[in-house]
This record gives sequence, structure tokens and C-alpha cells, in this order.
Amino acid sequence: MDMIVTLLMIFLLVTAFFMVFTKQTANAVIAFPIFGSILVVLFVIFQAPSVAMAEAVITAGLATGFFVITFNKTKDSRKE
Amino acid sequence: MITPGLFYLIGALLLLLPIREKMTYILAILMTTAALMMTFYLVPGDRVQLEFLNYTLTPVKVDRISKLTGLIFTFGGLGSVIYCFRICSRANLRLIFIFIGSALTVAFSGDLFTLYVFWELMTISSSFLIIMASDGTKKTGYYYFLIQVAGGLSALWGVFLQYAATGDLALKTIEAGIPFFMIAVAIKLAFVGFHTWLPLAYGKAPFYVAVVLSIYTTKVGVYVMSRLLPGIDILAYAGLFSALFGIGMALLQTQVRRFLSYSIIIQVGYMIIGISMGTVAGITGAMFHLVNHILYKTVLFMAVGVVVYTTGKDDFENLGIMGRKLPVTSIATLVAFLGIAGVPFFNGYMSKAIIKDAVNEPLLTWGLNLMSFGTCLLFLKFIYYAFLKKSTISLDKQPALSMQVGMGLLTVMMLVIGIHPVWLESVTNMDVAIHYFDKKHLVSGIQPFLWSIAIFILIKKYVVKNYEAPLPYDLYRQIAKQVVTTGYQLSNYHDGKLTKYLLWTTSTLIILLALLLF
Amino acid sequence: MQAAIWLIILPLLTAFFIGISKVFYSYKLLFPLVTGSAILYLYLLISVIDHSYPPKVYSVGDWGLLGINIMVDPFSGLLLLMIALLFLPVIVFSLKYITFHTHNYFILTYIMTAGIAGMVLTADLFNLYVFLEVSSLSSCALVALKKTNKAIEGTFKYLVMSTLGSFFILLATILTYDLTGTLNMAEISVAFQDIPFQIKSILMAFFIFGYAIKIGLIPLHAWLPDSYEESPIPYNVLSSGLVMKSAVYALIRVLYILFGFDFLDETGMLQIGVVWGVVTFLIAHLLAFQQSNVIRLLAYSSIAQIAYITIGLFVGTERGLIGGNFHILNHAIMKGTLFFVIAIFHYSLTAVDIKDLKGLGFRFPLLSFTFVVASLAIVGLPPFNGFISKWLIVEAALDAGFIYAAFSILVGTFLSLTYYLKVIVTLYTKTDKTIEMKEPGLALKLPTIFLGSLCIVFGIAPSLPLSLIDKIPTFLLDHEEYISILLGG
Amino acid sequence: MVKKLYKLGLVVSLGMFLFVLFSDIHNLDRTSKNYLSEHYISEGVQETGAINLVTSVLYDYRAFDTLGEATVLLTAATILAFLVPVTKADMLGTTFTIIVYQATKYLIPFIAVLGVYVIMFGHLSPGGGFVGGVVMALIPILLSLTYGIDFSEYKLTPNTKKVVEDIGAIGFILLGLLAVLTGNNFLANGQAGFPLGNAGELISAGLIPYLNVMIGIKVGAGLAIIFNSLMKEQ
Amino acid sequence: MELPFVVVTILFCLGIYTIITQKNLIKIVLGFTIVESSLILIFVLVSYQPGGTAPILDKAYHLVVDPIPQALALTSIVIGGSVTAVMLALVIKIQKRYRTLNVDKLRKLKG
Repeated sequence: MDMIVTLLMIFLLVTAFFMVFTKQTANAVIAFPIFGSILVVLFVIFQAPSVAMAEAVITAGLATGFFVITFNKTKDSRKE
Repeated sequence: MITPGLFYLIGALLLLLPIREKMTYILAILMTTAALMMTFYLVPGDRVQLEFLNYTLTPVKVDRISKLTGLIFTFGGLGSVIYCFRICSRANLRLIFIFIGSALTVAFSGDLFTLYVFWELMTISSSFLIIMASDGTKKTGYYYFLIQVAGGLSALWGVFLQYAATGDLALKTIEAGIPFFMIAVAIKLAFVGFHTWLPLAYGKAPFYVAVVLSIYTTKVGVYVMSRLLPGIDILAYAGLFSALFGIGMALLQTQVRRFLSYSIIIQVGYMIIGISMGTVAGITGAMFHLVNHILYKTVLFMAVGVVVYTTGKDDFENLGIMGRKLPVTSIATLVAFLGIAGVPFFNGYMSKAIIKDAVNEPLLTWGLNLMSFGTCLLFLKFIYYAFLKKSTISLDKQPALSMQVGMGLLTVMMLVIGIHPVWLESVTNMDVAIHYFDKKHLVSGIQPFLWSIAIFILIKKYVVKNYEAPLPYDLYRQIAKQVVTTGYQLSNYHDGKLTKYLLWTTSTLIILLALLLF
Repeated sequence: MQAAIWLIILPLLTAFFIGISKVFYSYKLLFPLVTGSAILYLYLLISVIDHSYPPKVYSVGDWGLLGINIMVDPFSGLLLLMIALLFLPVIVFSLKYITFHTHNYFILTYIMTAGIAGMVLTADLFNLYVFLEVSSLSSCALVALKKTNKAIEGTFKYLVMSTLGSFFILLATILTYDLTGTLNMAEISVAFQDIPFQIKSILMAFFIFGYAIKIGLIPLHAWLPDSYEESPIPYNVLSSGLVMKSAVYALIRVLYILFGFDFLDETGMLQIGVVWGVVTFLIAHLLAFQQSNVIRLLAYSSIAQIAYITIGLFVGTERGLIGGNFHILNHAIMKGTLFFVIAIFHYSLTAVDIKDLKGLGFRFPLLSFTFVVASLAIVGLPPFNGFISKWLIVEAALDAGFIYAAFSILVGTFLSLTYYLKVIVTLYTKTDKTIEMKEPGLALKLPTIFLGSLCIVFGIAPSLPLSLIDKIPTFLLDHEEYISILLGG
Repeated sequence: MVKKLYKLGLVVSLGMFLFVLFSDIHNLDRTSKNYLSEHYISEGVQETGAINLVTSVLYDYRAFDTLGEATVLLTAATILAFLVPVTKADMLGTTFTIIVYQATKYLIPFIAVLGVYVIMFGHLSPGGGFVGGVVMALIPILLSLTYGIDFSEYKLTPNTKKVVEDIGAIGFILLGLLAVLTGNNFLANGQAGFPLGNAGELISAGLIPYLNVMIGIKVGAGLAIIFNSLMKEQ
Repeated sequence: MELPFVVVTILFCLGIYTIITQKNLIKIVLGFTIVESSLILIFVLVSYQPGGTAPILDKAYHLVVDPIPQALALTSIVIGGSVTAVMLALVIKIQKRYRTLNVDKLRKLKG
């Protein structure tokens, strides 16, 4: 049981650091749902199903949608 | 038993009503005379207690000195209101009424809280009088308001220290926070280091404002000094130095109202010396000098006001009109000149004699003589320009009757005090055990006058020459510039960068955590 | 004591009904709905303030200590009094003043008021965080109402800073729950007795940091002038009058009830708070002098006045609390009048810079007189209410031994006079250009004159509000009294 | 470069403080103080009738928080509604193959069923008002993504969404006020005599399912407004 | 039980670091979501007791996880979600008006 938790935690950290320190924001926006879904899995392991569902739907689901829309709408100032 | 100041304040409120022009004159005169009668019937010793903010305040406390000041304030108020209520606009009249009302309430206040509140109210109304006058006086009004509030705040700090030390707010000689009260009084008295606002304010403000202000601003400072800081010896020497400084500066002035404001500083020097003797005689002498000074200084300001009103400018050359065209004003100016010069049988002599009598150190007596010699010299210059020098200034318009009536009132009172000084003592039953007209006083009164006439004839061309006034190096403007530049640098840090703001926030968080943990 | 819960529900219901009326009847229904609920709200506020003296507890959902409790005590009574004084004038004012997005403006104002009422009444830590979030998000929305470039930028900065603050408050709330197992303030402070010193001081630091951002003490104040500059001015009245004050209220509630006065003394937080306040208002006054835009000037002056309040409240003696609370009330009234007058000038001739105000003194004599009265009051000159509360704060600071704080408050009074006088002088300089202006209607003038007259009334007769304020320290300084009522309730 | 190091230093020291705090809390000897959660666990089902304790806390013990939180969502929806100009602007504007259009057409009823299930069974299984509402919001979002905003706007006009959202919020408060009518405090469920039914069945736990439905409607409409206005943002 | 709290601290500090240092607006909002997720992770860690079961009492249980922080976590997720939505809408508006995503170019409000 602990093995999975440590693995997921490390994976979580790796995704977070990748999201923050990549050059293009495209990679960051793509890495965001991965970050969200790892969190969902973690919450399920920690016996919090309703929090996991809410997290899955709102943060991993809708927030990613918002990020994608923002990223799409701010095309023409992405080079600098 | 209400303070006469209340009459003036109610008068100010009544003036808010939209009544016709005629009614305002009647109302003004009614209010002022009622206040005069009220002070006349005040019995020393009665007081009014009031609960406010869990302190017991005594807004009204009458004793001999405050009755004397109250009398002269109301009498001066009557004269000045009659002098200027036809000239000034209704808003200014309201402000004048608030100003005089709060000055009177300060005179009769029994505790430090009311004293401070109405001291600030005086500052507010007087500075708005200056600000609202015209576009030219905006900067002076701004400068005047700031310096006066600075004085008020140091008085407030003194009040706090006094309350912390003694636990009650009653008005008695101060134990704690003496330096702060000194600064406050010095600013109000236009002491030598803090005098920059006096010539500026009286020079630029319209003439009727200068008349009203000259009666009350510095005199309230003298009254408060006599109440709170009597008997501090070194102040006597400081007063002497400030008077001599006043003489020097007055000589250099070209504008008559600045000349008169510097002469106020000289006369205030007399009162400071009187008060800081600490003896009863000294204080009564100073108070009497206050009364006389109000009388002749206001008459001089009124005379200059008439000159400005009739010829539009108040340079020394314009004074020439007084001799030929304005009979009433010239008589009043002559009486006032003889009063200020301390010539016997005129009102100045009486109070100067008391002060000379009260002073015991040799240096101070020598100083007093020098001061009266200086004032006589200065005012000889004034009289020379007014009467002896021929001038070709024409008369634009006749002075209003009300101006002359106000001046006449005060001149009559001067003559009465000059001829019969004992009458003044009996009114406020403050008996001073000196008989005025014995040989010693007569000689000490007349001697500086004669000397000044002789010297004046000798060095006429130095005194009469028009020096251009030296560029006043103003310490306060330098300090203000420093403060503004620091403010400017600070505001440059806010250049809108969000990352900079967030950096500030996180550093405060870390500092806060560190402070709390270690 | 049903009225207490209605104070929070009524504004929410009105906001939602306005939302619906926007779609169907659009303009016909707005006016009666808004004014009707504002008057009803005023009536409710008065009835709750009346019996706020023996503090009452109202548990939401009849759950006693298991659920959320609402408590009305003199301190929240004071805040409710301020809501009562400011809310109706603002509504009456903005009915005439707001011409763009009127429906959204009223929806958001009502939600913000509900948030503030919720923060003031609740006795539950997480509920305090939720209502804090409600009021700051809706005030962010109100800042962005004009959708100009500056408004958008101001909103973004405001939202970033206030969310950062909220994160730290949320972090502290979670850890308090983890330590004590409950969220009811009374039980938490009982359980806090045996928590080690180090943990409690870190939690206190997070709480103080979170609320300090919302209050705007110096290094954390940068968002405040930006968010005031382009927002609708009646909102500024509510924001500087209520939003900042509810943050101060929440900070004092958390510090004095949860951590208790002696813990504050022990960690030396009182000294830090006073020093922080002194630094804040000195710098804020210096910055305010530099401003050319009147609204930014008033924003910086708000920061300085809130610093006076923090000094009053952090001095820790009973008189200090009374002075601080009285200054909370006074500042809301004075700043409200100033913003109303500027709003009228802005409404008539879009004048916002100081030099645009030239010559208005003669065109609007009564309004400029109110402006002068309010600015002299806020500077702290005697005949007005600002002086009384400053007197109490300085005296309390002196008694408690903070000599430097008391002296610097007087220096601050002098500095604040410099820039307020600058505005007054420009107001009364004559200018030749004719000012074309729309004469402001009664709906605009009445609230201004009402608040202006309050400045004078509270100055001359301070015993009116002080009778309510004197009862506050008993429930703050020794929090046992507050806890016994909350637990007993 | 110095600035970056300074910022790093700040964050690292913040991390140190947090770590000290967490380790202190961790090895603080935990005398089992949280009687509140013991009470919820032991009597929760009897008092509120809901199996899912999180929903019972959310919709009964601390229903006031949910009201506050629903207002936050409504404020966010209002902000986004008025930030968006009136002009229409379709986002992707890409035309998909026929498979996508047909798939969405057939998918929508299943999403609707899932959403209703999650809302209605809120007090029995994990999920509830919020999660079900978001699932319901997926339908208009899916439509505007595939068929474009004008079609989804045509189907569900912004005004109806606004009205539905407000009705949801008002419904929540009115349900709370039901208890006040019977003389109890606001949002009282068990105490106000609402039939709790026996736990585990669909129609049980008094007010909670209806509160769930109201929140579901509100969150669904709110997030639909948010998503569409973000797409129309210009 | 030490690792999760360490991870939470790292995530929290990483989020704060991104908010402070990043120039790109979207990255800043990303930082906010990271901080918010770490807070929710703390909620769940506080509620978790080793060996406890989920707070759905449909079957026999001997130790149940603490339901209150989970309820609060749910509320915080929704609040965090709506605040992120508002921030992103503002980011789009800023990009349209200022033609840039760089935070340092937002300099209209000064002094």
C-alpha cells in the first residue's frame, strides 16, 4: 500500500516541477490534467471518494478546459 | 452664565440664514454689544462644569485675568466688526464671528481640552479667512494653516503629557511637557524662530482680515502663556532677543502691513518679559500691555486699512494721503503713535511703566529701554511718511463711515486709559501699587522718546531709505522639500509591477514568522 | 433572535431575485425590489443591534455546538451599525449614479453585503473563510465593472493578492481543525490552551498575514490604490467603509478570541502590530501627498486611517479598544462622505484629477462645504468626530506605554493635513473656464449630506455611539465571557 | 540573478517554517480530542438519515457553508457573464467528421442519466449536488464544443441558464426557510420534523436530496454560463 | 506517514514560487492551482486515519475516516475552481487589451 503512495507522490512532484519549469506553456497546460488525475488517484487511496470525484470533475476536468480555452485565445502573444 | 464666545458662535450660525443686508448689520452689532455687556457682568470665580467623554471639563472659568482679556477681546471685536462688516462678504463675516467666538472661549476656558479644541477652531476659521480671500493668498493660507496646526499639535502633545503626568485636565501651570507648550506658544506669538507666518499672513491677507487677526492670534498666545508658563526666566531674555530681531527686520520692510506685523513681535517681546518675571505685578503689567497693544495696534492696522481701501496699495509712499485727505484717520494714528511710543498721558506708557517696575535685573531694564527707543524710532519713520513727506497720491474713494466709527471708538478708549489709568484697574479690580505720574516713571517714559527724535533727525536718510526686503530663508520650506522628495522616492517604488508587490508580500510573511518565532 | 440569520439571507435572496428580474421585467422591477429590500434590511439591522448587548447565539440548523453558530455581540453590533449607516445611502446613491451594468452592480453589491454580514456574525472559523471569499470575490467583480484597461488590471492584481491571502487563512484554518478537532471558535480557544507555543505562533502568523493583505498594511497595500482607481465610486464607499473593516473585525475576532489576550502579550504581537501600524500610516501619508488622482489619494488615506485603527486595537488596553472601534465607525462615515462628494463631481463633469476640481467650491457650495467638513474630520481637527477617536487612541497608546506611537499619530495628523489641504485649496481657486455640469439630483445629494452631518453630530455628541462601543472590550479582552456564552448557548 | 536567489531563499525559508509546523503537529501526542467527528460517525446516520457522511455534513450539519460556497459560484458566473461582450465568437470553428456529431448526439442522454443519478444518489453514494451539477453542465459544454456556440446558445439561451441558476439558489434558501416556518432555526433538517425515512433508501434523509437537486441545478447552469462566456470571451 | 506532509510542503512552496517568479500570466494562474491542490491534499491527509474506511456507512466498519475535512475540501475545490475561472477570464481580457501575457507589462496603474 505504501509503495503505491510513495510512487504516486514522487510522480506528482515530477509533474508539478515539469509544469512549472517548462519553457512553452503548451507543455504546462497538457501536464495539468496529469497532475489532476494523479491527485484523484491519491484521494481514492486515502479513502476520500467524494473529494476524489469533485477533484476529478472540477480541477482535472473543467479547470483544464478553462486553461485550454485561455491558451487557445491567447495565441498571438505566445512567442515572447 | 455663558461664555461671551457663545454669542459670537450663535451669531455666526444666525448669519447662515438668508436675511437681507440691513438685517445682518443689526444682527452683527446686536451680537457684539451683547457679548460686551455679558463680559462686563461676569463675576470672577463662577464656573460651568460639563461631562464629556468621561472627563469633567470646565468650559467656562472666570477670574480676574480672563475677565480683563475677555473685556478687551469683546471691545476689540466690537470695534473691528463695526470696522469691516460693510466691506467683507457674508461668508467672511461668518468666519470672523467663529474666529472671535473661539478666541473668547479660549480666553474663558477652564481646562486644557476646551482650550485645545477652540484653539484649533481659531486656526481653522482664520486660515479659511485667508484661503478664501483671493487667488494670491492660497499659498499663504496653506502655509499659515500648516504652521498653526503644527503649533496646535505640539500643544496637544503637551496636553497629553500633562494629562498622563497629573491625571486631570485642569488649567494650571504645567509640570510635564513644558517644551511642547513652549513651541506651541512660540508659534502663536510669532517668536523669533517661528515668526515667518506673521508678516506673510498679514502682508497678503485683505486688510480687514489683517485687522481682525492682529487682535486675536498673538494675544491668545500671550494669554495662554500667562496661564500655563509664567515665571520661566530664560524666556525673558529670549523675548528681549526676539524684540530686538523684530526691530531690525521692521526697519527693512517696504510694505507697511509687514512693518506693522514686525512691530507686533516687538510689543509681544514686552509681554513675554512681563510674564516670565513670574511676579503678580509682572503678569498684570503684561496683561495691561496686552490691552493697550490691542488698542493702538488695531487702530494702526485700521488706519493702514483705510489707506489701502482708499488708494489700493499699502506702500510707505501711499501713507502720505493720510496727512492731507483723511482727518479722522490721522488723528487716530497720532494718538496710536504716541501710545505705542510710551509717551506719558497716553495708554502705552501706563503698561510699560508697570513692566519696567516689575523687572529687576539690570540687563532687562536696559533692554526694555532699548526696545522702546527702537519702537519710537520705527514709528517716527511711519509718522514722517504719513505727515511730513509730501506725496502726490490721489484719493480713489472716500473711506466708509463704518470704518471711521470703528477707529474712533478705539481711539476714545485709548485716550481714556491714557489719561486715567486707574480707571482700567478699577474695572477689573486688579490694583497695581504704583502711582503712574511720579517723577521717576515720567522721566523713564519720556527719555527714550526724546532720544529717538534726536537720533531720527541725525540718521534720517538711513531710516527713510527703501531697503528691498531680504530674500527670507525659510527653514520650514526646506524641511517640507525634504519630506516631499522622500515621498516622491517612495511613490516611485510603486511602478505597477505585480511581481514586485508579491515579493514584498512574501518577504513580510517571512519577517513576520521570524519575528514571532525568534 | 431569528433576525440575525435574516441579515445574511435577505441580501442573497434580493441578489438572486434581481438576477431573475434582469431576464423578465428588466428595468421596471429593479427600483422597487432594490429600495424595498434595502429599507427592510435597515429595519432588520436596527432590530438586531438593539438587543446585541447581552450577546445572543443562534445555531444554524438547530445543531447547537455540532453545526455553525451565529453570535451577535457589541463588537459585531458596531459593524452592523456601520452597515446600517452606509448601505441605504449607497443604494439610494447608486440607483441614480450607476448607468452601466446596473443589474450586475446591484447583484454584486447585495452579495458583498451578505458576505460582510456573514463574516461579522459568524462564530465558526471555516464559515468565516467562506464568507471572506464571498465578499472579496464580489468586491473584485465590482472593481471590474467598468471593463476599462485600468479596471481589468486593477481587478487582476486585487484578485491575485487577496487569493494569496485567503490561501494562508485556509491553511491556518485546516491546521487549527487538525489540532483541535472542532471549528467552533469557543471550543477552539478552549482547546488552544494546551497547544505548544511554537505551533500557535506560526498559526497566528498565517492568520495575521492573510488578514493583513486584506486590510492593506504597508508592504501588502499595493493592490488597494490600483483597485480603487477605476472602480465605480459608490463601491469605493462600501469597500473602504465595510470590506476593509470586516477584515479588521475578523483579525481582531480571531486574535482576541482564539489566541486570547495573554498569548498575544506573550508573543509580543502587540508591539509588532503597533510598530507595523505606525510605519504604515507614516508611509501612506507621504505617498498620498504624491498623488494627482483624488481617488488614489483617498485610497492611500484609507490605508493610513486603517493603520490608526490597528494601532488602537493592538494597544491592548480597554481604552485602546474603545478608541479603535470608535475610529472604525468614524472612518467609515468620513470616507463615505468624501467618496460621495467626489462621485458627484465625477458624475457631473467626470472630474477625477485634483486640478479638474478647480473652482468647484463656488459652483457647488454645499457639497464643497461637506467635503471640507469631512476632510477636516478625517485629518482629526477638533470639532469633528475624527478628533475624538484619535484623542482616545493616542491617550490609550500613552497609557499603555507606546510613547513613540502616540507621538507619530500626531505627526501623521500633520502629514494628512498637507494633502487634504491641497485638495481644499484647489477646490476654492477661481477658474475662468465655465464648468458645464449636470445639477446633481436630490438622490445624490441626500446621502452625502446625511453622512456629512453625521461627522459633525458624532463630533459634538460622541456619547451616542460610545454607549454601544463601551461594551465591546468586556467581550474581547477576557474572552472567557464570550466563550461561556457561545458554549452555554 | 540576485533577485531570483532572494526569491528562492524566501520560498525555501517558508518551506522550512511549514516543515517545522507539520513535524510539530505530527509528533504532538494526539489525545483523541475530535469528539465532533466521533459524534458525526456514530449518530450521523440516525440524525440526518444520509449514508454518505460527507453529504450529511455538507447539506445538514454545515449547510450554511454550502450556501456561502454556492454564492461564490454564482458571483463567478456573474463576473464572467458581464465580462463578455454581446458579440458572438465561436471558438474552434473546426468542422468535425460525421462520427463526432453522431457520437455526441447519442452520448448526451447517457450523460444526462449519469448526472441525474449522481445528484439523486448524493446521500447514498459519493458525489452529490456539486459533482452531479458539473456532469449536467457537460451537456451544453459538449454541444458548444462540437456544434459551435450559436447552436448551443440556441438550444439553451444564456438567459434561461441565468434564470435556472437563480432558481436553484432561491430554491436552496426557500428549502432552508421551510424549517423556519415550523418554528425551528434556518436549514434545520432532522429537528424540524422532516421525515428522515429509513437510511439507505432513495427517499430518505429529509431535506438533503432536495438540497442536492437545487445545488445540482445551480452548479450545472453556473458552470455552463462560465464555460460559454469563456469561449465567447473577446 | 512523514512523506505526504513533505510532499505537501514542497508543492505549496513550489506554487508560491511560481506565483512570485513566473512572468507568464497563465503560469501564475497555474501556480495558484498548484497551491490550491496542495491545500486540498492537506485536507485529505488530515482526514485520513491509517486503516480507516471511506465515510459511506453502507457496510460494517470498525474505523471510519474523519468526514468533516472532506466536506470542507469539497467546498474549497469549488471555491478554488471558480476563482481560477475568474482569473483566467481576466487573463484573456488582459491579453486582448495589452497584447501581452508578460506580467511586467501591466504597468498602467502607477504611483
